[in-house]
Amino acid sequence: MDWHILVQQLVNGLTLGSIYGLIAIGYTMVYGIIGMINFAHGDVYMLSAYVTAICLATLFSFGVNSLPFALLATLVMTMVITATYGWTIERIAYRPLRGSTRLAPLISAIGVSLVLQNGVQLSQGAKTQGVPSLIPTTLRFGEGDNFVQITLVQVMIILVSLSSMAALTWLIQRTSLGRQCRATQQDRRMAAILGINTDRIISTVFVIGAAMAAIAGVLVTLNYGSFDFYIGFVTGIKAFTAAVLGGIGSLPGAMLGGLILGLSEALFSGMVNTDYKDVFAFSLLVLVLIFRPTGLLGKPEVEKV
Amino acid sequence: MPPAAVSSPASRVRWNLVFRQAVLEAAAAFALALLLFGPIVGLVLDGYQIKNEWQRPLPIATIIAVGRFLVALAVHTPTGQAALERFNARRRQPGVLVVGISEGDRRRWWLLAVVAISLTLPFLASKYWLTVLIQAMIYVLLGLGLNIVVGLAGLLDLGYVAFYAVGAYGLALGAQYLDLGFWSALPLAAMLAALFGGVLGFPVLRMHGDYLAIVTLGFGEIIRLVLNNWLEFTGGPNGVAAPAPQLFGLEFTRTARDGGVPFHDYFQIAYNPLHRFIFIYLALFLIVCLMVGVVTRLRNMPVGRAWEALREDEIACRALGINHVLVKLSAFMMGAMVGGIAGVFFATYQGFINPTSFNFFESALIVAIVVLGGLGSTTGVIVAALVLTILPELLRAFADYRVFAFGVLMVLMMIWRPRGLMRPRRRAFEVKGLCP
Amino acid sequence: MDHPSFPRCLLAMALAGGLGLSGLAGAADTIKIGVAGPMTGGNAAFGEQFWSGATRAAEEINAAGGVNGQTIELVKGDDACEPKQAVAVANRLLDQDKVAAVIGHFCSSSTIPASEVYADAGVLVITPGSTNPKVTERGLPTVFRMCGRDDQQGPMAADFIIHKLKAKKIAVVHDKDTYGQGIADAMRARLKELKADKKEVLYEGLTRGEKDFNPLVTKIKGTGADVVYFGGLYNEAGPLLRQLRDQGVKATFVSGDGSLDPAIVTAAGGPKFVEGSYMTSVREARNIPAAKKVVEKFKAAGADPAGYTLYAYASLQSIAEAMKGTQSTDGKKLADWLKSHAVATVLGPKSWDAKGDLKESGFSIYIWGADGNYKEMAQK
Amino acid sequence: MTTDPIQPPILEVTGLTMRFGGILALNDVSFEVKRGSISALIGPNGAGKTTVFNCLTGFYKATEGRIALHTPRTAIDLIHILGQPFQASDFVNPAAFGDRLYYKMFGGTHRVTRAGVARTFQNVRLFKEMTAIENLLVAQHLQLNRNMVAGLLQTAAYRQSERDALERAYAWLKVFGLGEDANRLAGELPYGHQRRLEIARAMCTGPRLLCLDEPAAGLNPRETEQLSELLRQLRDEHGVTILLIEHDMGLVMGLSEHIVVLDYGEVIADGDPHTVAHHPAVLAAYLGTDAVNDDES
Repeated sequence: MDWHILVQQLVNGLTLGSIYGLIAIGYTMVYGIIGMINFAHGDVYMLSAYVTAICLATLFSFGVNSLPFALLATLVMTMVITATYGWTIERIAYRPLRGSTRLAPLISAIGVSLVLQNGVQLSQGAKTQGVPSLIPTTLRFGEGDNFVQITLVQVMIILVSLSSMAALTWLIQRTSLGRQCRATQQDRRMAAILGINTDRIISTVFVIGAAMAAIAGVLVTLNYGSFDFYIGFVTGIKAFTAAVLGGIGSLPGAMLGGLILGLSEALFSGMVNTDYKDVFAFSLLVLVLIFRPTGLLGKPEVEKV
Repeated sequence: MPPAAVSSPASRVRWNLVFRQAVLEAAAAFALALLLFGPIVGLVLDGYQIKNEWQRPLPIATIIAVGRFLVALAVHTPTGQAALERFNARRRQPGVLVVGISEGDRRRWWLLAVVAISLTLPFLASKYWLTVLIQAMIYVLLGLGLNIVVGLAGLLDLGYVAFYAVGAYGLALGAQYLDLGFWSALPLAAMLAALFGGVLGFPVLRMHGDYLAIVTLGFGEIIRLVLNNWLEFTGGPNGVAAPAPQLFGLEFTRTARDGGVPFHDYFQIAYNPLHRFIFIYLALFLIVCLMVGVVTRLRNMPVGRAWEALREDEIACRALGINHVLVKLSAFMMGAMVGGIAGVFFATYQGFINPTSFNFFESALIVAIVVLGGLGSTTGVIVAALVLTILPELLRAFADYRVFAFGVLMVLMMIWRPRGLMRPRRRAFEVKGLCP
Repeated sequence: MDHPSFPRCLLAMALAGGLGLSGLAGAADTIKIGVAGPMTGGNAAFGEQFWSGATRAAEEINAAGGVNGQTIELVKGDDACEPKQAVAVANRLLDQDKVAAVIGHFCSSSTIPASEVYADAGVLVITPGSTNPKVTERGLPTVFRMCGRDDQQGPMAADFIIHKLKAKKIAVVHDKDTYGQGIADAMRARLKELKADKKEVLYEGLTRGEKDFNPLVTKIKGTGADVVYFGGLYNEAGPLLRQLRDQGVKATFVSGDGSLDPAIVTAAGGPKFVEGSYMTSVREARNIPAAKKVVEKFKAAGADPAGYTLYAYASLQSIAEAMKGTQSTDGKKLADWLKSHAVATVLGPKSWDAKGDLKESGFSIYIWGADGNYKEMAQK
Repeated sequence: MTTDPIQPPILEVTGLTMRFGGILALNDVSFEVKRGSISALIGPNGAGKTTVFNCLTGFYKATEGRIALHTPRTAIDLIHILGQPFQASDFVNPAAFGDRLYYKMFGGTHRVTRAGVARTFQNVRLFKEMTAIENLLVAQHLQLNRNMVAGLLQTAAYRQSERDALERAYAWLKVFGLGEDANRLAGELPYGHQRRLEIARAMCTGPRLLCLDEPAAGLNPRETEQLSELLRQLRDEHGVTILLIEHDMGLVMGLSEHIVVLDYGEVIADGDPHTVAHHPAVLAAYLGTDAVNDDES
């Protein structure tokens, strides 16, 4: 493989991986705090893509000309609305189930996922939607036929996801809210005894997860330009895989898992075969878990006897 | 509002407070609903433009606000409070019920009645409802199989559909390449599925809880993708035809296809496409009955007890000398085998299979059956399987809102009965002179 | 088994049985026709197109006096493109709704098992969108299609790529689905006949429902292909095209009728991405004088007759014509009539061969312009 | 009770060392448990008592050391049967490789129990949603007819095996005074009963050595008294050797014949109750709260 192809594939892998990582955060944080696989998270991401397009179109229809302003406003609006969805879903479908069997919220989540998908289909129609290519700038490196061409949005994806990750890590490690989150994650009952409003913390985690998915939604919509009500499913499963690969419950693990998954998909489909890239991704997951049963950055489970 | 309570001044003050509270909550709900539904429902994308449909979210938000208001008031009335209390009390019930030994007689009559109804139903139902019943029976079988893995052994398997696929493709490909018929493929496909379960299970069953879930999910996807991609062998997305069942060489077709004699010719009756489905239904019913019997016995056998013990506490099991990996593996293989049998029936009933029938949603649906059934309750699984397969068909009346309503009902059912429709039951033991 | 469940169990079964028996026929002055397709799930867009086309056609026909003095009533059937649901919905349409004919099923994998059910009951079915040869190759007398076959448009594309575009390196991409892989394989088969299979530099499948095809695009770039042939639908074709251009791949994009849809412009993110792409499709409805009025009516109602909308429209027209021609709703008679008569549909005159395939599929090649519209290429 | 001097001790622990990452939890722990004795393992909180137990019963793989269980016929290396990582020498010695592969695939904690070591847990670990009697039936898993075909067909041999198991279970319930609770869910029993049920369950595996992790924790004085009676009875009538971890010094001093004291992962004293109670290192370890005072409380 030529160097320029390899570099191009690495960029592809990194952008895809960053997106997986951002969405994986929602899975990993929710899992960490209440031990539940939130299958509706992929659809929250799908929702954010719609909100992005709606916000952009509304802003343009009001005659907003400044692109940076429009993008920023869209990002904020999307994060707010998607986070509200995250909060509401937790409040309605998961909180009443707290304290029952571990699997009850899982089934509820599947129900929520159906509701979101079909709700969006009913209100927005089933056809593929899109936004125009707003930032057409591409960066080109190299001469003649041997060049690497990257869109500015791809660069943005990598930068924005890394900085969101950094901000989130800071939030979790350094702030009081983060401490409360970590305490709740370690021992929910003890945290409640110490006066932490654990219900609020759990809600916050859903809000953060949804907000991260919203960032991913905005970036993806800008980059690929099209989406439909079904995109949450495929991406959701991949992001969840990424979360587990990195060690579910671990924030850096989610990002690492996302990047590894993205890179391995890109490199496998580049060097071997695109048909089997998902088979490869899942096999990679199985292999990693056989040799590291708690994922790459997951804390090794010490059996409490 | 309770008319009697309003009379005294103290209660009037209280009701004022309650009322104000309710209004505030309703306003908050209205604002929230507007934020949630405003953009998604009210602004419809049309190319790169927006169609403004504000008339849609407003009624939704209003309904939500009014509902919130009424609920906020209702929980302060005596009846509302009693209802809330009942609702919560039911949710607090312990999970398991120990039943006495004398229950048997009454149950026998129920059992007889159900068997009688199940046997007459196919002769009364139209073809559509007959196919729905067959479909439901297949899910009963799947539910029973997964119940062994999830409900009894406590292993969350999100890729159960893989074994279903192995069974279905076992029949279809077995017929295509090895010239197997339905009845010879049935045991072979079941064994093949069990073998798959063993091979997949052995390396991963040491994993804990949800890691196992994601690995099985991965396996499910891998099998589906391979079935889809391996065009030369499986036909890929084009699918494969599966043979119809035969009764001692009699075919249920209008004219003989595979060199047999058509059923209706042999018995000198008019051809009726229903015959084939009635036959599948009866065969399936037989297998389901057999499976219920097997599962009931298994639960009271050492291996079944070990499964449940493993679900309760794996560490304690190991301390009792039980090889947890092998016991898990036996549950996994047993479940896989049942899944394989269900797959064979699915393939023969459809006559044609392709990988889209074996996607992740299918696995999720089967897990939902087991959880809704009450994790471990055989009756519960049967009821849940019937509910979750017949419900979507009943909901076809809602046309476009069918799947949406199904999702809503799934959430509501979980909130209503988080521990499932049925409480699992345990048998009491009797030993001479000791039992009270 | 434990007893308290049985009331519930009985209830469910009684309900099932009761409803099964209650499926009595509706009023005699309507003819029910089923419209089956994916109304939910990942392919719901196509189900919507079926429904919109069929409803418009039914309105027109009913406004013009209906069929044999009866009005047409449409019944929607959702199969979510899943064989299991397709069989269930087929049985439901027949038993519950007593439909006289069916327009339907989009995915070939749904059409194939469902058509067995219709054929068994002797009910006419016309699929507006299943292009897989198997649909009509099984000798079922009442199964028809309103679209071409994969093995008709694929070869046409191959001829075009070799003779007109004079391609040197061809990358073939499909979507691993019946339709997409079907036309891609048919195209390849023709390449082989033309002794041009050496020119194929890549043959791979992408996953439907994904939006990121960058790794595949980079791979195409690495092969230096000058033509990319895509077998699939516009949902994937749009992002694929955009990513090709974003990475600076200038290869000519050629695809089939599944991608020839105005929505591809939205899916790609602007007309500049689709400009200069070629797609094979049946004679474009909008250019047929008969269709112009219909298209305008759609537009006036705020709907876009995209994709398979007009195919569904034409299917219902054909069914209605056959019913008028035979004065009957018997599937066998209707089928015989359709096989021996031509029908003037919105898509032009159509007639069918003994298998139920269109005699003349009338494929031609379209090119996308810079304005986001496409036009038919002059033949020869 | 004196033990036969010719008989080897039932359990021989030599140089047991356990590291968790960088933390040295056990350092060169060695002691013996005499056959038919009641021995105790004591020490301040965090001294490593439960870690020793977990090593003995196969839940932890000791970093170094040897644990030998002497059965009447052979000595079993309890670490070996857990399955150990492959070593370079294994790849030239097929027999050793096969042995290790076998134990890696099929070895594990359960093997230790099968060798004759049963245990209870500090925080009771019952099968809460199963009845008391079923808890005991599970414990007899290995002694039962586990042939699936026989079970599904309910053959005579199978039914006999089940009847025997049931009777054995009832017999044990009676020994522990739990006959009335037979058909109640284990999770719904009073705490004291749960403790006893757990010991009964351990006895159902037919152990030679019974390891009890704080059996008296959470019991009231009367229940503790009953417990010590019961443990003596188990030793005397059922011939089992008992090793227990306990904080209740009254119970320990009154019951055990041999005491091992651990502190900071090391054995600081080892001997009969009297010697241990007056050992200066023990007094120092307990920092003022001397053992004799506890004895009186």
